[in-house]
Amino acid sequence: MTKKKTPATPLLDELEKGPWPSFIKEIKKEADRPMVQDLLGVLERSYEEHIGHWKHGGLVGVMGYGGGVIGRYSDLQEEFPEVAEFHTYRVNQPAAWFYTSKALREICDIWDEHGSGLTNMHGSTGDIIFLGSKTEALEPVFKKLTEKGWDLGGSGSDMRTPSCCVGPARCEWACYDTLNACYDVTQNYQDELHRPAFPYKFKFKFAGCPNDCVASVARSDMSVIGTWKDDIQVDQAKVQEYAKAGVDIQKEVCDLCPSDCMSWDGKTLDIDNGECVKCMHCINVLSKALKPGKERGATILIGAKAPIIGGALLSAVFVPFLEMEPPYEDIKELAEAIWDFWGEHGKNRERVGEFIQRVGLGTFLDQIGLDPVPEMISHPRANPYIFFQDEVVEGAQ
Amino acid sequence: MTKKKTPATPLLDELEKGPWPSFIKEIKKEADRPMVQDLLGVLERSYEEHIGHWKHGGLVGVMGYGGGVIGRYSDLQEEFPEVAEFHTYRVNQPAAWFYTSKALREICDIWDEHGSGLTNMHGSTGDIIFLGSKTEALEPVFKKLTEKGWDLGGSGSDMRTPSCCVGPARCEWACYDTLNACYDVTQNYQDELHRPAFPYKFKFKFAGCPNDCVASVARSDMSVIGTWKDDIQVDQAKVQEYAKAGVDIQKEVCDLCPSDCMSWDGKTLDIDNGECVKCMHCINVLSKALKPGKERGATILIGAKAPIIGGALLSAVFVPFLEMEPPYEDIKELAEAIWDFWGEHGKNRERVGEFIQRVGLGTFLDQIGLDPVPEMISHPRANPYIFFQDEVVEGAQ
Amino acid sequence: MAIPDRKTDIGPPHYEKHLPPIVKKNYGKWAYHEIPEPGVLLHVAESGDKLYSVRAASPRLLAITTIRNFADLADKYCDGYLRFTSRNNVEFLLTDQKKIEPLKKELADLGFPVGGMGNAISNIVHTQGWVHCHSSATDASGVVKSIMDELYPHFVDMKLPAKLRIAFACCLNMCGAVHCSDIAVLGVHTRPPRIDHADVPKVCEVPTLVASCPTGAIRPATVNDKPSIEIEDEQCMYCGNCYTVCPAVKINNAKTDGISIWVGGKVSNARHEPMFSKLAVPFLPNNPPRWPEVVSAVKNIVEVYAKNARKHERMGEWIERIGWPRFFKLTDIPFTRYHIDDFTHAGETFKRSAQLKH
Amino acid sequence: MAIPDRKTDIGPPHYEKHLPPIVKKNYGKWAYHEIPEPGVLLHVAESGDKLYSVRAASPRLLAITTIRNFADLADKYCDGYLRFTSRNNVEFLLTDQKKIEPLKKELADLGFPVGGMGNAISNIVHTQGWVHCHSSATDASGVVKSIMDELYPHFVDMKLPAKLRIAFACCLNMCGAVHCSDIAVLGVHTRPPRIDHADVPKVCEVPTLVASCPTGAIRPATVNDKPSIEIEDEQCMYCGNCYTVCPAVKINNAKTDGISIWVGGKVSNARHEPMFSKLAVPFLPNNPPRWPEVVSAVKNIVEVYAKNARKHERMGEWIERIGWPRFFKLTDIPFTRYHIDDFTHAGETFKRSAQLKH
Ligand code: SRM
Ligand code: SRM
Ligand code: SRM
Ligand code: SRM
Ligand code: SF4
Ligand code: SF4
Ligand code: SF4
Ligand code: SF4
Ligand code: SF4
Ligand code: SF4
Ligand code: SF4
Ligand code: SF4
Repeated sequence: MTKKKTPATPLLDELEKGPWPSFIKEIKKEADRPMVQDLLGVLERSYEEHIGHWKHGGLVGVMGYGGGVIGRYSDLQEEFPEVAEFHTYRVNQPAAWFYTSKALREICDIWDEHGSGLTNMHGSTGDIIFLGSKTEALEPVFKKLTEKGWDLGGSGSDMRTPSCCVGPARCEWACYDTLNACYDVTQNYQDELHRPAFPYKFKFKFAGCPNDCVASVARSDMSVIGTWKDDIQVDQAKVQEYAKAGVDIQKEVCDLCPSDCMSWDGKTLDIDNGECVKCMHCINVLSKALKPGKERGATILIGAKAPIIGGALLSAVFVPFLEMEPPYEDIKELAEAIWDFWGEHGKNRERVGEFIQRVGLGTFLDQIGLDPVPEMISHPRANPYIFFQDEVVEGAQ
Repeated sequence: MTKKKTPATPLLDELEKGPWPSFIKEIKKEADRPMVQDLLGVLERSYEEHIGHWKHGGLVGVMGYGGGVIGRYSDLQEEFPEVAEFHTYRVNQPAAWFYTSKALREICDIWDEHGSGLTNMHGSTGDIIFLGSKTEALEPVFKKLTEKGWDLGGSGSDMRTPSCCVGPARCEWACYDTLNACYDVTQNYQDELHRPAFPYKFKFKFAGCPNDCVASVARSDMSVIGTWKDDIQVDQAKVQEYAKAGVDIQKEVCDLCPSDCMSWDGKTLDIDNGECVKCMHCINVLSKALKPGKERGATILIGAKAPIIGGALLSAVFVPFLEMEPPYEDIKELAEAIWDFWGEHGKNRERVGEFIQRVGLGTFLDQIGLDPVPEMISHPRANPYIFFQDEVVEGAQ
Repeated sequence: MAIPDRKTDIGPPHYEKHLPPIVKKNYGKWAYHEIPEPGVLLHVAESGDKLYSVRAASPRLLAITTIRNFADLADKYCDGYLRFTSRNNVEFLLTDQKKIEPLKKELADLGFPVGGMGNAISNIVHTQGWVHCHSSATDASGVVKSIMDELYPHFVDMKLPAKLRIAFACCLNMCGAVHCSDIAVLGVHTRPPRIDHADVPKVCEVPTLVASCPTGAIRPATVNDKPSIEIEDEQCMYCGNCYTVCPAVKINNAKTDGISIWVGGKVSNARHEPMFSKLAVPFLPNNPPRWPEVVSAVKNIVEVYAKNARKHERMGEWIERIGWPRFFKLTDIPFTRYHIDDFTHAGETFKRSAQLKH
Repeated sequence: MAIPDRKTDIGPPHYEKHLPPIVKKNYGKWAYHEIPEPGVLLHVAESGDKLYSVRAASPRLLAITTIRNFADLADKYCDGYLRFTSRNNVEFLLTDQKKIEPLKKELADLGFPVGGMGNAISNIVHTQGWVHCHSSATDASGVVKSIMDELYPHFVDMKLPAKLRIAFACCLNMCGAVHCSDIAVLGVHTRPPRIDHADVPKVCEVPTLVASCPTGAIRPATVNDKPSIEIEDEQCMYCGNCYTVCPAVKINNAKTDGISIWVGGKVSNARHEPMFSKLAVPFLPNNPPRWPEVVSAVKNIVEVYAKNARKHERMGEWIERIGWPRFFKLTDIPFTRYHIDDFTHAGETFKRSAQLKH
């Protein structure tokens, strides 16, 4: 490689100051590479001009895959030829982002050899992002990755890389095995992950309990959120210890319970479990004394997405409670039923959450083969514009 | 009048039984009139066939007015010629529906002479409804009514008959004079009431306090709901009397306060008035001890309506607090500004609540000349689809 | 625009002419009220004056004979003063406590029970039905009478957790505050309108008609060489708006019209903000003269509410506390696809959280 | 479809290969946790085993040099095991409590502070910005760095009423859970795109382009005898969706792109159901390299929240309790027409009740 000179970056240099770790320092750590020098040049230019200098161009990727690589080109190619092509890979992370130092070094070595040496750990969907690759490097990197046991994640209108919270690996509240479910689903749908064939993207996220530490309810088409059915496990002695240690049980716990189902007489914390909505708050505050119940599983919610195009959506309840045992047949059946129906009738760039709103949840359930239950709604319809089916009205012709 | 025979009405007769006052008995009280006999005949037929037998036809009314009469025709004219024409008048009720026996008899006498002798006391908008008039009777009835000091109310795309709660006439909570405001507005807009010139109907309702005993928030385009600004007046001694008499102040009052701004130590009821949302609950329960504050006025809300066409709406806050002194200039200015803008740009059959949603509340406020305040919304927008105006962004071209 | 020789635009009589002297004297100066017994409201003025209002039920559809009876009673018991309420009851305004009982007796003899106050079921706000309206999917007064005969004990008593407001409308136009009632009983059409193609060109404007449909189900079409319309049945949700603008498009249907029931609305600002009523029972048949299915469905909801709600809790507040799944369980009403909104803001009604009772 | 001679569709490595022995042993059998000090999480297993997680800040954009540093630290202090979090922090997984301090020291020397736990501000979830994305209305990492330098004390401490999650996205595509964050910082375009009419026929399909616009602002048009489009400026709200489907329609604008701030969202089900963030500040200019207006606006909101919210109250819960009018008053943020929704469900955001503080 020809050694270029790192450009002067007075504006960017400002961002090396201050206590928070600096991405400019990070970039400069790899600034012996011409590509990174040009990146700094382009970026400094953006800081001067208040505008980005990237554009999309033709689709690029690795053979046989439709997803996993985002093509990116500079619009200042003459000046900064080394970033004329500056694509990213999405490398599928291990579930819950656990790494051995060895694995990390493997990845670094591959990227050292072929790319910018810059990454995102991690992308917002969860992938390891290799930031800045020329088109010619795509295949070699892919080959080395798979040789070492790594594969690409999703992009485009495919199943996107599933992700999950740390769950049973390190959290006492996990109501199912998030890592296993995430891994299993990812492996099971390799074709859907790598070869876009849906109307638009489809994301899975697995959270072990209603705290939802992967924000699944906000950003996955299928949100799998752990929960339980039976009574919260209470160790009254430990509750008293909290009280003695200064926790105001009434104010900090009972008064904040959204279903107002707890009472505390100074000695015993009483929970009306039939009314509990499994919000986690009391368990969060009294972590040593309280635990989710023993009959565990997950609530399946569908349809979260960012605003484009009809406005952002949170996921909505689809199956109030599902047992979560490998091989997760129920989840897979549901997902496949959705993909079938949405795949056939969804419009281009229509997320499943928008699709459901367009066709109506009632119709959607019919097609998927689920019965409507009141848990799916925050309240029944207020408008009287009901589409009646023939069988409802006796005597209908 | 030729005396016809009252038809056999075995089905309707069933509805003469039971403890609740019977409308069939009422109809039969006037059954010496052929028109009423035919009404019973038509109605029995409907009960047999499970379908109504009325149709709309040409517009009918009194000279010079476009509203106040609803034209109605039977679709069984051959069989029931006396109800071939069966129109209703809407006679503008006195504010808060107070009557002297003399006034009631005046009305009855006019209706006795020219119509079915049947009424609704009152129609859902508030009018006295004369039920069942032939076309030829419209003018004479109108003449007699006005001679006695009565006039018609609204119908069609006009200002509809305003109505109000009993307010200061009999209620200790009235925060302004609902009867006076209602009367004043009605008189001031006689032309708007009688001669439809709006895109669609426009209803006023005046409620003296947030209890809203005329359901103004649900069914008026302009809802004027009394409220106050300063502290709730509390007579602590009387609060204690309630407590002694068995009212659980904590549970029945403090715990149900929507802004959670009350506390009760067994002796003093403490209200954090700055947080109070003027819901009336505490005052309702402790009526002898609590009263609205002294700085009184009204909240003006806009846009309630039934579902046709875009779905039902409740009124939305337009002016959080307005003093309500005669001659109510502010209310009138607001109403007229609304009528101007909506009158010019509203679509046919588009209520003002729908119109605001179509043009955007921001634009609407601009046109009316009101500043946006956060009291108008339950929360700011969550979607990022903002229409920016040029002045906001410095340097905009 | 006034026409000579007739008075016009005089407006209603001034309310002051109709106010009893005690009201005039204490106007705006009432101190407090009590409900000494069901149907009797006592207002005490700052002056110490006492006004007793005796509230009698009314079928709303009143014969002038009855109105004259009321006038006579008013003369006899309260110097000729009375009023009607916003829910169509009649109120006699007495200053002499001793006259209450005799008045109640006479009212009872005439068939007009007193009540509807405090934590009770007051009169059902309602509409025209088969008595007068062309759009109605059912009768109004008949259904109301049938329901109130059954709920009568809740009118004359005050044993409910809170006020319970029932409203009735005979079609989706909802003439009344039906959409915000504790219980709303609503006539519904359930089939697309039938088109009288011969009449369309005579009585309607096709573009207006096309524009009237909120779901865009109506398209212009030429039938028998004449301009008419066609309706895409699958897109029609039977709102009847096309019928309102064009009588040749007939929405009424003897076989398939019926009644739906909605719950949990309110309009007062007390405690909870005003709320819409939500669908409880999508469809019950028209079964005159007594609509037994409707009556028992309403009664069931009232009784379950009465048994389970806390003091001061309106229907909607109670349901919000226990949650809709529990409401359907307790009332034993089947939950169906019709309960799930599929109109413009449908998505806003989906449960977008894992907060659930299992 | 797999191509011979290359491995494909093998998926990610099995997570078990990456789990430290203590995790494997106690998998699913953790008893409770504590936060003994900021940035250090102690998980105690039912077996009694103790796992210390030390959480270090990360700029997310990491050089392989740094990742190798982390690998070295992991080898030195925790047998080579570490993980990243869902907010892009890095966590070292220790079994030996005594190693915490030396590790923290080495991290500090490398420039990676520990914290972000408990009632703190954790890492800002963010996106590409000018480093990589074509749609961005602003830079991502630069704004994030500027904000976190200022809010740093809230990362290393745990003195807030509750967790405070900040997210950043550089355009309306919102790559991240930006729309449900306590504070969301969002790049916005504020002018309609400019059309490169020469390029349109080359790189885009006109019908797709027309269909891409949510407000219907795009219409097909013939420009210089070639098929292109025109944009009705008044209908455009700068979402950039047209640009996503057609690069010839340029949304980026150096002069008018900028930043908006949104508040009160959350995703956890704890106490309050998940909520969207709502608009607080509609527009602030792009002012690199330090975006002082944005930094001080965010800081102001954080400080007002920190001072006024009750314990356990997330931003949105606090605002819901005090009401939006009070929020605008306390933060001194002007309320404008832009705060009022005017998109599809706008009417659902109007205040439809008289419950107000005056
Ligand atoms: C790399 C990443 C941001 C990051 O810095 O982390 C990213 C980057 C892009 N996203 Fe994203 N999205 C990324 C996670 C997300 C997320 C978060 C998530 O998945 O949890 C969302 C919100 C959740 C969701 O799916 O709705 C997200 C919502 C979008 C959208 C809007 C989708 C919508 O339905 O509203 C678009 C627009 C589109 O699809 O055309 C988009 C489009 C894009 C594109 C491909 C831009 C485009 O127009 O083609 C960006 C490429 C940037 C670049 O140059 O590298 N990206 N995008 C994230 C993926 C990394 C990874 O694989 O781990
Ligand atoms: C008589 C009355 C019902 C009653 O029995 O009391 C009534 C009767 C009719 N209403 Fe109404 N409305 C009556 C109060 C209401 C109310 C309640 C109110 O005013 O407080 C509403 C709901 C509030 C509102 O305004 O939205 C109401 C909402 C409608 C609607 C739907 C309007 C909408 O914007 O959604 C229509 C349909 C229309 O305007 O075409 C409507 C249309 C009608 C028509 C004129 C039917 C039509 O299609 O032409 C009915 C004539 C019935 C007849 O044959 O007599 N009526 N209508 C009420 C008027 C009496 C009076 O003047 O006192
Ligand atoms: C007479 C009347 C006003 C009028 O101008 O005609 C009236 C009169 C009174 N109302 Fe009302 N309300 C009247 C219709 C209403 C309505 C409108 C409606 O029902 O359509 C409402 C709103 C109902 C709703 O939210 O759906 C209404 C909501 C209230 C409330 C709030 C109840 C609640 O907790 O939600 C109170 C306070 C209370 O009862 O403690 C109240 C209280 C009162 C008081 C106690 C006010 C007073 O001090 O005089 C009056 C006697 C109440 C009673 O009957 O128990 N009034 N009241 C109306 C009687 C109708 C009837 O015949 O039954
Ligand atoms: C490590 C991580 C999961 C992972 O797989 O990476 C994690 C780990 C824990 N979370 Fe979390 N949460 C993590 C992201 C989240 C997210 C997602 C996000 O921020 O995007 C949420 C949802 C945030 C929201 O609502 O907007 C989240 C909402 C919670 C909550 C609920 C907080 C609340 O009151 O709303 C708890 C309970 C608590 O803290 O008491 C919780 C509690 C915990 C506990 C105590 C669980 C446990 O027993 O191990 C862990 C340490 C918490 C801490 O850092 O204070 N975790 N947690 C994530 C750390 C991110 C970071 O680097 O800061
Ligand atoms: S979502 Fe629940 S199980 Fe998963 S890490 Fe968070 S608190 Fe633990
Ligand atoms: S989990 Fe939530 S709803 Fe259930 S008892 Fe605890 S605080 Fe209440
Ligand atoms: S609205 Fe208020 S002022 Fe009017 S009657 Fe009802 S309680 Fe009294
Ligand atoms: S009026 Fe309502 S909000 Fe105000 S203190 Fe009384 S109960 Fe609370
Ligand atoms: S609700 Fe419908 S049918 Fe009943 S009176 Fe009103 S418009 Fe007529
Ligand atoms: S009934 Fe309503 S939905 Fe059906 S065609 Fe007529 S206007 Fe359209
Ligand atoms: S938020 Fe927009 S600009 Fe930023 S990475 Fe995502 S698509 Fe690109
Ligand atoms: S930026 Fe959005 S609103 Fe504007 S023209 Fe493009 S797609 Fe339409």
